[in-house]
Amino acid sequence: MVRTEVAVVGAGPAGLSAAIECARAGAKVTLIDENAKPGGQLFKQIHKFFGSREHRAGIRGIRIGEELLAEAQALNIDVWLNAEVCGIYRGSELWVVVDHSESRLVKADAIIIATGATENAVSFNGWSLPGVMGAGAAQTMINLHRVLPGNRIMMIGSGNVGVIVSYQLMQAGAEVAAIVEAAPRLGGYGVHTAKVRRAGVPFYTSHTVLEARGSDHVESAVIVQLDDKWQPVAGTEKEFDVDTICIAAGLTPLIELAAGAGCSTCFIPALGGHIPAHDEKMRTSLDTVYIAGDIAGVEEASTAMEEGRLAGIHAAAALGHYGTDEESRRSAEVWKRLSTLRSGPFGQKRREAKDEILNSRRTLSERV
Amino acid sequence: MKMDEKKEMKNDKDRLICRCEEITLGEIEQAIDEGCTTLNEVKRRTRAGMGLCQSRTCSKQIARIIAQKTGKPLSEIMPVTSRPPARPVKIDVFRTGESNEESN
Amino acid sequence: MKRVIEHPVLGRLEDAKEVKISVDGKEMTAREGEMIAAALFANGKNVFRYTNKRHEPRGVYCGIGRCTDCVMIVNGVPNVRTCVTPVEAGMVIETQQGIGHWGEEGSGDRGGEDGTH
Amino acid sequence: MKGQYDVIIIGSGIIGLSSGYYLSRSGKKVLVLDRSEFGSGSSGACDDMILLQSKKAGVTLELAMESLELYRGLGDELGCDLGFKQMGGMILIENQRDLAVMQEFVEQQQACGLNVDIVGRSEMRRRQPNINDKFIASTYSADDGQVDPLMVMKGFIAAGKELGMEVSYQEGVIGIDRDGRGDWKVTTALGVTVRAENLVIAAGAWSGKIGELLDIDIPVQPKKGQLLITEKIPPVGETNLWTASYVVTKLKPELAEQEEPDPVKKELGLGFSFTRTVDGNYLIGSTREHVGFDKRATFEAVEALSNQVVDIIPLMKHVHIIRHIAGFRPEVKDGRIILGEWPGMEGLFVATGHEGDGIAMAPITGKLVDDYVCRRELPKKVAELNPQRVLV
Repeated sequence: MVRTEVAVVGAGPAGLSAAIECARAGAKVTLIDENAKPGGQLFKQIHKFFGSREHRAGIRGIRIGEELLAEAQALNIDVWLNAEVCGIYRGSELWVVVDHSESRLVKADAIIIATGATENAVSFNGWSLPGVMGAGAAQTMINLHRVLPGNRIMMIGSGNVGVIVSYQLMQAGAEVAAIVEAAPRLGGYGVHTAKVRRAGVPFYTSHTVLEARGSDHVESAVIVQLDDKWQPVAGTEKEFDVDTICIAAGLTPLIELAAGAGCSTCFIPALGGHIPAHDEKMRTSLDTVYIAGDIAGVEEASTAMEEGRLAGIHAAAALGHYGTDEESRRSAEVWKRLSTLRSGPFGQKRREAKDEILNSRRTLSERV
Repeated sequence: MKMDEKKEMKNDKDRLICRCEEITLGEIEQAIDEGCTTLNEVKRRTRAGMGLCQSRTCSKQIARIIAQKTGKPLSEIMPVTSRPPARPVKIDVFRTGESNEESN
Repeated sequence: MKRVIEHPVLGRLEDAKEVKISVDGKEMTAREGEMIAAALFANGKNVFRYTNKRHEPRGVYCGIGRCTDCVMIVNGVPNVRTCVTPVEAGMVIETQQGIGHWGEEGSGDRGGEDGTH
Repeated sequence: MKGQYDVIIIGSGIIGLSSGYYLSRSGKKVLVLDRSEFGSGSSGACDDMILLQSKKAGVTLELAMESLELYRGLGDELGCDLGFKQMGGMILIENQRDLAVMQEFVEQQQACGLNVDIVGRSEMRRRQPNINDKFIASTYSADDGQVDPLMVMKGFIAAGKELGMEVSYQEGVIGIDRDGRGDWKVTTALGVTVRAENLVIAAGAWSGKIGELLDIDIPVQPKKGQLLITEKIPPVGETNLWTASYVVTKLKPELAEQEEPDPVKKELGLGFSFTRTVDGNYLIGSTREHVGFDKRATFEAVEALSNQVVDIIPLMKHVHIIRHIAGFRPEVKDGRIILGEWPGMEGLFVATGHEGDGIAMAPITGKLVDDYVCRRELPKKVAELNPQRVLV
């Protein structure tokens, strides 16, 4: 059995930031991640971030990941890789399996869960054929494993993930035959969308995928137009010769560890669905359990990092590493940056959704 | 035209929803018709979500199907009961752990 | 289905030790430590198993160890998630049929009567 | 769901549903109420065994044998597959002391008409080639079987509904009274009131809580059991398995007390059960804990259960656990079920206390509840199960 003060689950942008913040405050931190490399999605994000300068606009995700890692290393944070957290018991015990072969029990005074989000599935006839995969799977294959999963790709979904992964597939040498979007309008940020459009990729709005065809592997994909009631219009089917269909249908917060630990949840569609209820300190309904990043509502790497810092500051303070004044001061700084990030047309919606969660948490604690 | 539509409907019933247990849309809709209104119930009736991935891929789709068929808001369709392990775990992981402790 | 050797952002693929693995009895070359699924993709293999009920082909779906679609028999043990299991020299990998069977390393040859369909 | 019924059953686990089905078959208008969802209680958190061998010779064993007979024809009767199979069962014996206890036990069972024997090492290994060498002998009964509890429940519901049975979920009972005409008046948490001449409490481990609404003490305790579920794998042996120590501790708890030196295992009440479901998943049990209604899985249990199965069947070390569940056996101190009309309360029937045998005993229990409610003549032996005995 291993004792630590703060156990952080997930070494993506939120988890790394949380761990760094705790370690800076002087807490003993164990950072646990199931992947061989820390950084979470950052190491798949080879595109440049944008936003304000202080949020590292213009810097690629991989670069941010490297900086965070260097900082974590300098702070002597104990990082466990290839380590899957399989369960959380009694709000303080983590069952960790390392290298798929060795079980460890970790006892922590506080736990920060930063497990991120998982890709939504879309089902259609033939979607279980080899060659149909999540956009994230394709991204992992090209940017992490450096293997192309196919040569001619159809992307389902025109949100940021859809257009960014499409572009990255092209950078890796694949051809993107079409990007299909069920909504009448494209979903991604203009900058990313324009890049793909300039490269000559056709977009099909108000279209959906009807079927993946092939005997043992995808050989073609059939799409169909949707009317204003989202019903397929007969006779508008188009068949594309593709060997790969990627699904980019949005993300859902990965809450199973938190839910299994006993954290109450609330339902916020704008942030991806069921989310652990949490307060402005990122604390869940369990006093010792905090969350940060996409698990607390799907947003972006930059907000995930700020939320990680918040969780880190408050967890450290709860363990006595900061006095109340220090805690408030540090927390206020982060909140200021978070508010900037959540301003503007895209951020507004998320800020409202976040407020809804904070309110539901308040109701929750009043009830208890 | 009508025939074609029918054919498509039929095909749609055969569409897989739970990839692990190979449970179709038709089977899930039948369970809902028989009175299931929660993810846990659909799971226990059809085995959708009982496979190797433990509903991690299909549960959100099933929630949507329940909502569509019953009119229940998505907010009231709770996630399936979360139980450890969060990943498939080899049974002998504890033995390795033990021997490691001894050698430390 | 090929390796991304040159990349405009990530640069050239670093060299890695090459190892031999056996896939359905055929020898393939892999980069030591890469995920089995990546090695199979690089070698042009994309059907990893056939399902239990409908006997349909499956491959990689989520790529990060969650969906369990990419499982194969590895060194005689069924249901190994190939997208999160690193390659080792001499690994014996088989396309899994249904729930699979116990290989020699698994059990000393103890296949089940309904385990092979 | 409204108005007047012949029978209201509280609890839609396998016992409540079996009772509901047999009563509906007798022409009764039945309503089954459940406070939660389909399969949310112990019937959805247990193993799948119809284990005759673990039962002491006497009324329980005789009823279990009758229940098995009912299961044989039940799939056809209900018109659906119940996953019923008889692959046999074996209780592995590790030492001479356990062998002696089991020999005596088996002889009594044989006298009761059960098809069971003690087999030696070679037959044991032929049927179970993958078990640890330490076992010296085993029992074997070809009659032990299994069903899929969820499929049985689904079958009872489908067939019962054809006969007019109603099942209502999310209807926790919060009040029970008699109305002016002498009918039971049941109020649910949603504020609905329903009436019936007869009331059956089949709420498993929660039956005591229902009893409180009537000011009666139904002495069932929740005995928590934790189980591991594996991925689907090829069979590792021919039959389902238990170890004698599991049975011996049940028969002679005093022996177990002295034996278990590991305080964690002792606290968990660790025993061994091992069965392969019709779908190919193994269910690996189990613990016996008195911790109230705390349903959380514990780290101690997953560790102990995992190590135990690898010790008994080394091949299992390659297998993955995909789920760790817990449920509550309804336990009665004297080890017998509570079945019959509550003394002094006409029209109130109780069917609970099956501990780990609810699945095996479901058909016969339902049939007997039907006999009780319909005032048919009952076999003498069931008097031993009468609630009279648990009144203080």
